[in-house]
Amino acid sequence: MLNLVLALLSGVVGALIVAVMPKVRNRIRNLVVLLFTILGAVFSWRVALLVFAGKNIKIAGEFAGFSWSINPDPLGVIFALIASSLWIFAAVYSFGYMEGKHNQRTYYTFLLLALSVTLGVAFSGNLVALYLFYELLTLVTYPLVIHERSPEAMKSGKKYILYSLSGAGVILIAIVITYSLAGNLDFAGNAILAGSTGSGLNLLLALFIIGFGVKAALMPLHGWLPGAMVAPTPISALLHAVAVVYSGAYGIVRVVYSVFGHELVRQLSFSRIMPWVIAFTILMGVIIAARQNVLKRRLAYQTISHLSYILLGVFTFQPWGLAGAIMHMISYSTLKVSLFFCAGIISEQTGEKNIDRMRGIGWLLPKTMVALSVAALGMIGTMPLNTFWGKYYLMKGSVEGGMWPLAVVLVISGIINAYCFIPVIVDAFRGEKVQGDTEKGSKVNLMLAPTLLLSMVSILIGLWPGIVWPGVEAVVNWFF
Amino acid sequence: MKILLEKLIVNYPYTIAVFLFAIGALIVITKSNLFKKLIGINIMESAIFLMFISSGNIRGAVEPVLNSAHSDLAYINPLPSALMLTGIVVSVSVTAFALALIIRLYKSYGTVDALKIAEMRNEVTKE
Amino acid sequence: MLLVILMAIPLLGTVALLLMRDRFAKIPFVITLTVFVLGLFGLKDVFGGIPLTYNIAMPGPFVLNFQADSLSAIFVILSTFLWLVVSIYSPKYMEHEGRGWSFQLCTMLTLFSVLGIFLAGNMITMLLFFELMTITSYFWVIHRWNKEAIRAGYFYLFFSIVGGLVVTLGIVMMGSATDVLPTIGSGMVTPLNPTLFGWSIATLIVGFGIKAGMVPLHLWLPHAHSVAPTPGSALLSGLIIKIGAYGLIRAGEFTGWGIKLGDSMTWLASTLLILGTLTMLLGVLNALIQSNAKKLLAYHSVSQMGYIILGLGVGLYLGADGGLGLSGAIYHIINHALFKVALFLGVGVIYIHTGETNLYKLGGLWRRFPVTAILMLVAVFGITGTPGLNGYASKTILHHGVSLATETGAPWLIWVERLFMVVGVGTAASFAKLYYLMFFGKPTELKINDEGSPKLQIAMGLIAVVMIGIGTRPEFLLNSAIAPAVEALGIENISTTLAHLSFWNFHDLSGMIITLTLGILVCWGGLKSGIFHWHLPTYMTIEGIVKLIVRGIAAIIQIGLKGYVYVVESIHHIGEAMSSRLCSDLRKFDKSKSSTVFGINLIGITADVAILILSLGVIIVLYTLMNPSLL
Amino acid sequence: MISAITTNLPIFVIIIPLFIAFILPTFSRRMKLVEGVVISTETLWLLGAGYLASVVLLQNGTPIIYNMGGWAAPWGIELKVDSLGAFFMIVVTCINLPVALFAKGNLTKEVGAKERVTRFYVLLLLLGGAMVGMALTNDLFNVFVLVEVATLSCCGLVSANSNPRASEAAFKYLILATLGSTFVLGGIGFILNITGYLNMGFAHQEMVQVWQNSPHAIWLAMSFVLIGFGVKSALFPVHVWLPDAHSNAPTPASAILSGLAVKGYIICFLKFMYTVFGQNLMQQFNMHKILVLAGMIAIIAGSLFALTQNELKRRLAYSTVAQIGYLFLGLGLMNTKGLTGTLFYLFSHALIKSSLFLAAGTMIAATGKKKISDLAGVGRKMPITMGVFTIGILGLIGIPLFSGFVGKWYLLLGSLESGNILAAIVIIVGSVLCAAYLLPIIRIAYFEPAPEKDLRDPALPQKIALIMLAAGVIILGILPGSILELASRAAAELLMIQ
Repeated sequence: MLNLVLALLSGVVGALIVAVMPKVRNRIRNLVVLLFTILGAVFSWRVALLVFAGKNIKIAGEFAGFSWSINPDPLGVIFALIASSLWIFAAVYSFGYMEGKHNQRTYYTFLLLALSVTLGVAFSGNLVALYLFYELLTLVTYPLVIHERSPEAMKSGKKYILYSLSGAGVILIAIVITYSLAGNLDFAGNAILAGSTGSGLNLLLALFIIGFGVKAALMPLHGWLPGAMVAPTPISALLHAVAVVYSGAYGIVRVVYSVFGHELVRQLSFSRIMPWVIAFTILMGVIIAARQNVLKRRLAYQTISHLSYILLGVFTFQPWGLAGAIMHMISYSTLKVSLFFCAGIISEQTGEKNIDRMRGIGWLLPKTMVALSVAALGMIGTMPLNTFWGKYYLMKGSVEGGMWPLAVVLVISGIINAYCFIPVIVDAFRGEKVQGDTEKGSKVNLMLAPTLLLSMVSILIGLWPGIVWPGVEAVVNWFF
Repeated sequence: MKILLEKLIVNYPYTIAVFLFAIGALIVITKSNLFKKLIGINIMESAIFLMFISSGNIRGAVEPVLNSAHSDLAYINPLPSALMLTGIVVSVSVTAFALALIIRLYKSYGTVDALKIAEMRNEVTKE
Repeated sequence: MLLVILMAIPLLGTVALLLMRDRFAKIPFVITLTVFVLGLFGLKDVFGGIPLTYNIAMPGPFVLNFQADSLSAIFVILSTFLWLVVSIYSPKYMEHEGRGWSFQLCTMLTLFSVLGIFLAGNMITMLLFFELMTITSYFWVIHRWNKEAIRAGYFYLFFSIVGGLVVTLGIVMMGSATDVLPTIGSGMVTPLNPTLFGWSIATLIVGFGIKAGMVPLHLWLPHAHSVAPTPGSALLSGLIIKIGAYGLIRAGEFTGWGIKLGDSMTWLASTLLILGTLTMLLGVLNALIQSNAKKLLAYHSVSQMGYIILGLGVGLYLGADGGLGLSGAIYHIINHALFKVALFLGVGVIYIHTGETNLYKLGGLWRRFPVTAILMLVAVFGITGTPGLNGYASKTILHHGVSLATETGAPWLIWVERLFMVVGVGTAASFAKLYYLMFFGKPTELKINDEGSPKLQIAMGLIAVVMIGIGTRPEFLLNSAIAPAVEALGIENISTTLAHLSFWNFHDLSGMIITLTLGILVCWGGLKSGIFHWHLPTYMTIEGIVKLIVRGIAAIIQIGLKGYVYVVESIHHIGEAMSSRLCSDLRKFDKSKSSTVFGINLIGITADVAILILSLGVIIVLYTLMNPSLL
Repeated sequence: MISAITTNLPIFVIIIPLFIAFILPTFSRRMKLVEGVVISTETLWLLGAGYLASVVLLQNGTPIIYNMGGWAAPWGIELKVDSLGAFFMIVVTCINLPVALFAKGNLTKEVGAKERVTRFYVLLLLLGGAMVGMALTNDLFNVFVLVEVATLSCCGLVSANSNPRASEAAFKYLILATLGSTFVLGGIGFILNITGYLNMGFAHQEMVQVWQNSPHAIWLAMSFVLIGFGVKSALFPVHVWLPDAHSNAPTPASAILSGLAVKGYIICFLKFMYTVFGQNLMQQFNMHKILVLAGMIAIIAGSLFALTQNELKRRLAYSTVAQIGYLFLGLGLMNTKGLTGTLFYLFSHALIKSSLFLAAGTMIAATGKKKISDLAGVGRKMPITMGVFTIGILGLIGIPLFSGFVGKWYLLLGSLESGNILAAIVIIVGSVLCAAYLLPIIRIAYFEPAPEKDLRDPALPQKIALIMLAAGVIILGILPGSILELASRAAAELLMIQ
């Protein structure tokens, strides 16, 4: 209980401290940021351990007649762990990346706030709390999206917030309908709508999925995501590859498994449309990605594709599929963040954003490009990396659910991913070897350290998925 | 058609009220002079008053006064008339207030023509 | 435990290399020798029929599982032997090529992953090392860092990764079809869902086929194998592509050689047969027209892989009677590994001295390099299947297998047998060409340097000895290693089948001699007529067709994307136009209030009153529409 | 003494503000005294209203009936403090106090002369008294008179500014509002003709029995009432006076106009519809459908109009038009949840809109510019003002934890209960549009470079007023408790009348 509260509060408290701190104290501020992100992670881990040990931690209350509850279950805990742990990496990376940039105070304040809100999304125990934090997440991350303050950033920010709020609005309708159908919004116990019947459920499911699909960047609701990449790289990495978009995917997992229950969703005809949408998103996302020349945009479209992997796992309604989804959630996050970090280092150190001009850049930034290669292989889903396991169980889930075309879609997506990334890696080491000090200095070190560490973590999990497996297993057992 | 016409003629106070109302509305709409607009409003209000009062009236009935000579006859309902007294007071106060406003507008624009005021205002905004 | 130690040694070598960057020359030799000796003696007992297993217990879904049955043992010993040979050869060669240290580094790592593949106890462990091997051997391919190398490397990496993905899919499907993922070496499995199982095998065949250079998935192979430094090419061609064959054998093992495939999947064996034949044929035809020695050898790798796939196809086709095809395939794997390495090494020797691999620029070198010439001759005889050398033995068994299939199977199989002979002729012709152009013919005008070292010849000699050994006593290897392996793979009656087999009968010998003679004649005719310079127009080659298909798909995707983008954008535009129109209209409505309707000037409050009365009218109309009964 | 006060409290809450309003001009020279009197009156008023509301709440729905002059209905005029009345009384007093506080020491700049300030207070108290009267009275004609009082006070408030545009807006407002009153009067006339009663309860009982005799007259009465109050409360197609009036009035006036004035007429309309005609008749004449439709149109159109505005106050004014749509939509839902939603949303919007207008006025006064694009960087220089503004915006969009969310939630529940998915969708679309036209203000104020100009938060009373309103928004969003209870009880009572 205390751990839970502390985990949720650490970000807020940190943000308050950062907000009132005088502007000049950059170094001290960085320490404070680091301290509070670590605190957030530590407390999330403690919550996680308790939850996995079978404890039911619950804070509940009421506001305005709505009973909200914060009641982490394994799924939420996994999301919280991913987010809070990666937050540390992003914070450290930011220290390097943001050095000498403007508006640092705003940046760190909202970074810390976003941590709390994300943890709130993860830990929320009923739809009211989930909706609340989901809405707040949009508002809290908005200043981070428009951090550059350029007209382009402003435009993207507008798009981001309108998409997100529209999505949240749709969710609100869906929640109201759910409430009037079931009179209960708690995730604990049986699925909220288990046992209901009626054709309206299809509409309800559609509303939920459209609502959360905005953040999960389900095509054709993905429009905000590529634009949101104007944010500073740590933000693109952390929020638009992980925290924010995961909150959408997480919401859909919740809807399918906690609100409807997979037995019910399986019977709904709408759930037969979803695999098509998901397959379309997976393929289209990566195909569009392959055509992008700006590295970050390519990564963004790829994010769209990969987020649908998670949804694919969800909509197989198989234990293995869900395991795959969770596994992919875990593993994809580490690699995508490291990929974005690499892109950030490249653009910071050489000013290069376009892929076709990155020829030979590997000689200047060897460590970065090695990390990028590792992450790129991960995107493809090759073996020694953790994403393999996600993909493997996703395929297993789809085949066992009788949806083998989805497995083929995953393979094709892997192939196009390879087409996307292998030239980047190969070209990076083209041409003459150049010596330079592009990869030296404390700024780069601060950026490189989390990047490389993430690559190592990915490889470690890839070689020994048993590290994260108990968590995945706990989620699957929770719902099946 | 005949019945309708008959109804209109029999209930002529109402018909007149409707006519008055329409005339008032027409004035408010078509005239650009603010005073005329105000008069239009007053005409419309009068139409309503007429309607009220005539609804209280019973043809052939007498005023509701105690110990009257015609106590065997039906009384006119005094309530609408009483109410309309208040109504007229209200209407007067509105008129007074509107007139005050017109004076202020005249002071600032030098005209009481809504058209010209609008033009002048638009010019000011454009600058 | 032994298995892990075997694998740990190359890793140790890697560490040693990293530590001693300046004095690394001896390390590979020491390491490979240790591995070889340890492997040879350690795995000897496996042929007795008791496999070794070792699990590294890791909690979680994935257990690193190792096993060594006789098939694994064959492959392990073969690969360590080849690595040993190459480690003798490569230090000298790499002095010429440059960047020896990094080459040795990936050689060590590749050995590690290759051992991992062969010793893997379950499919996922195998996949792990399979992917590792892809990455480490990628550095062989791009060793020269030039444009060609990087392009070839790109294709190599791309295809290998795609292969890995397809294999993953196959594993997944198999896991689903059999409930529990089968462990390697456990023999046939009983699937719950035979159709799915069959498709999983098909998927695995495609996946491993990419690695094995099976037509039409071979496109990456000739490029990758020819640009690598020669020791690398030798190992790539000699061993790495055999990993594909190894995978195919394992896949076949799971099906119990076709027994467990559902009735709907019987076409799989025939398809494999046809693909094997096509691979043979296309490989050899392409090889004939090559002028680059390394490319020629690389295409021959494709062709020889065709033999192996054909053998496996026969095995799958005949099921329990397919032992001949299977043992022929395994035998040919060993033999091809030996002579292909020897050939590459030989070409490498010439390359060191002349700096050239184009055959038409070489010639008359036998005087300068008699030892090399003789050793090369041995290797050439080997690959062409000359009696007395190892190629003869395996090709004969394969031929027997194919004949058996022809006798019992469908009528079209006769064409497979005929093409088998044609390929033999083609092989002979192309190697006659290679040997003639290299060592005889017009003496070369190139400057020849004296950078040689006896180590190069020693390495080749080692192989030649083994080749001759096998060639003269083909039954020894067959009975001591291959038969147990095939038996372990689930074909029980192999010993009896092999007991009836005799290599030295008139029919086979004469067939081979005729083939060779024909080959030499074709070569002579070809060189005279210049037909070897003739290239198919691009659109008729497999490359061309594949390119065309890929372009077509790309174009379709392009069109689709353009359409999608167009639709999205036009929706966006229309929306934007509409909303801006709406905005300006609304603004107009709000700001300027002067317009004329029915001759009445609507200004300011006039308009407002009009709206008021109008809306009353609208409400009344609405109401009457809703309640027609009241009218 | 105390019992005399408590028993007569229903009339006091109406009379005392009116009375104070009339004596204020006698000491109009002494500004401090005027302000002190007004604020203390407002405070006492709030206490009185709170007392009455708690009594009503504790009595479990039995209304307090007060007969003026001791004459019982239908002959006398009856004041009826039921849950609805108590609720609206709370709304009026809760908004009036901060607005009066805000005006303290601040208004002279805006309206010019000192006497005018006093007049402003007079009008403020008159408006408040009339509003409370409208909510409490049970007599139709009384409603008309009080509506007229309120209307005239509103016009006066608009024209408190000396600039000609304000006069023009006031004139426009006056003409239209008088037209509206005329319609209302016509409607009352019809009702009187049909039933012969002016007491709402008696009129209703009569009407239920005799309506079949003259359906056309009843329909005309209904539509006259609708159009009359529609004009006054700025329902979409007849909202045209609102943006001019609200954007040209002095800041506290626009706050009270947008926050309170339009709501009073809605409460009157509610009483006419539910207590005089009754829900059966409404259904009979499809009034509920018209209301929902009008509400939906108002939400969308008002939001679209707001989107196109460049001036801060005009945008807020159009936003009011959209929010009025929500209230009418809720009225048409004809179920407890919808009505509760309407009432609660009414309160929440009153708080939010007045805080928004006050904050906006402060910023406009500080920067001297009316355009939204001129607000760049204000958020950093005036943290409290902009903070309140932000809270208001979040509340208006309907972010949970702010009061707007609760209201919208009930409206959504209500519209789903009546099976009207379209209405639910429109409600959500309305909030998204609301975000679209309000969030850019936040963006500009916080994230664009600040001007060099010296900007500062206003003085203490203004700060307190702003914070009071913002606190109200948050408190209602988190602990709506008895207010929600009162609203839902009022809704239930209204629906009990057949």
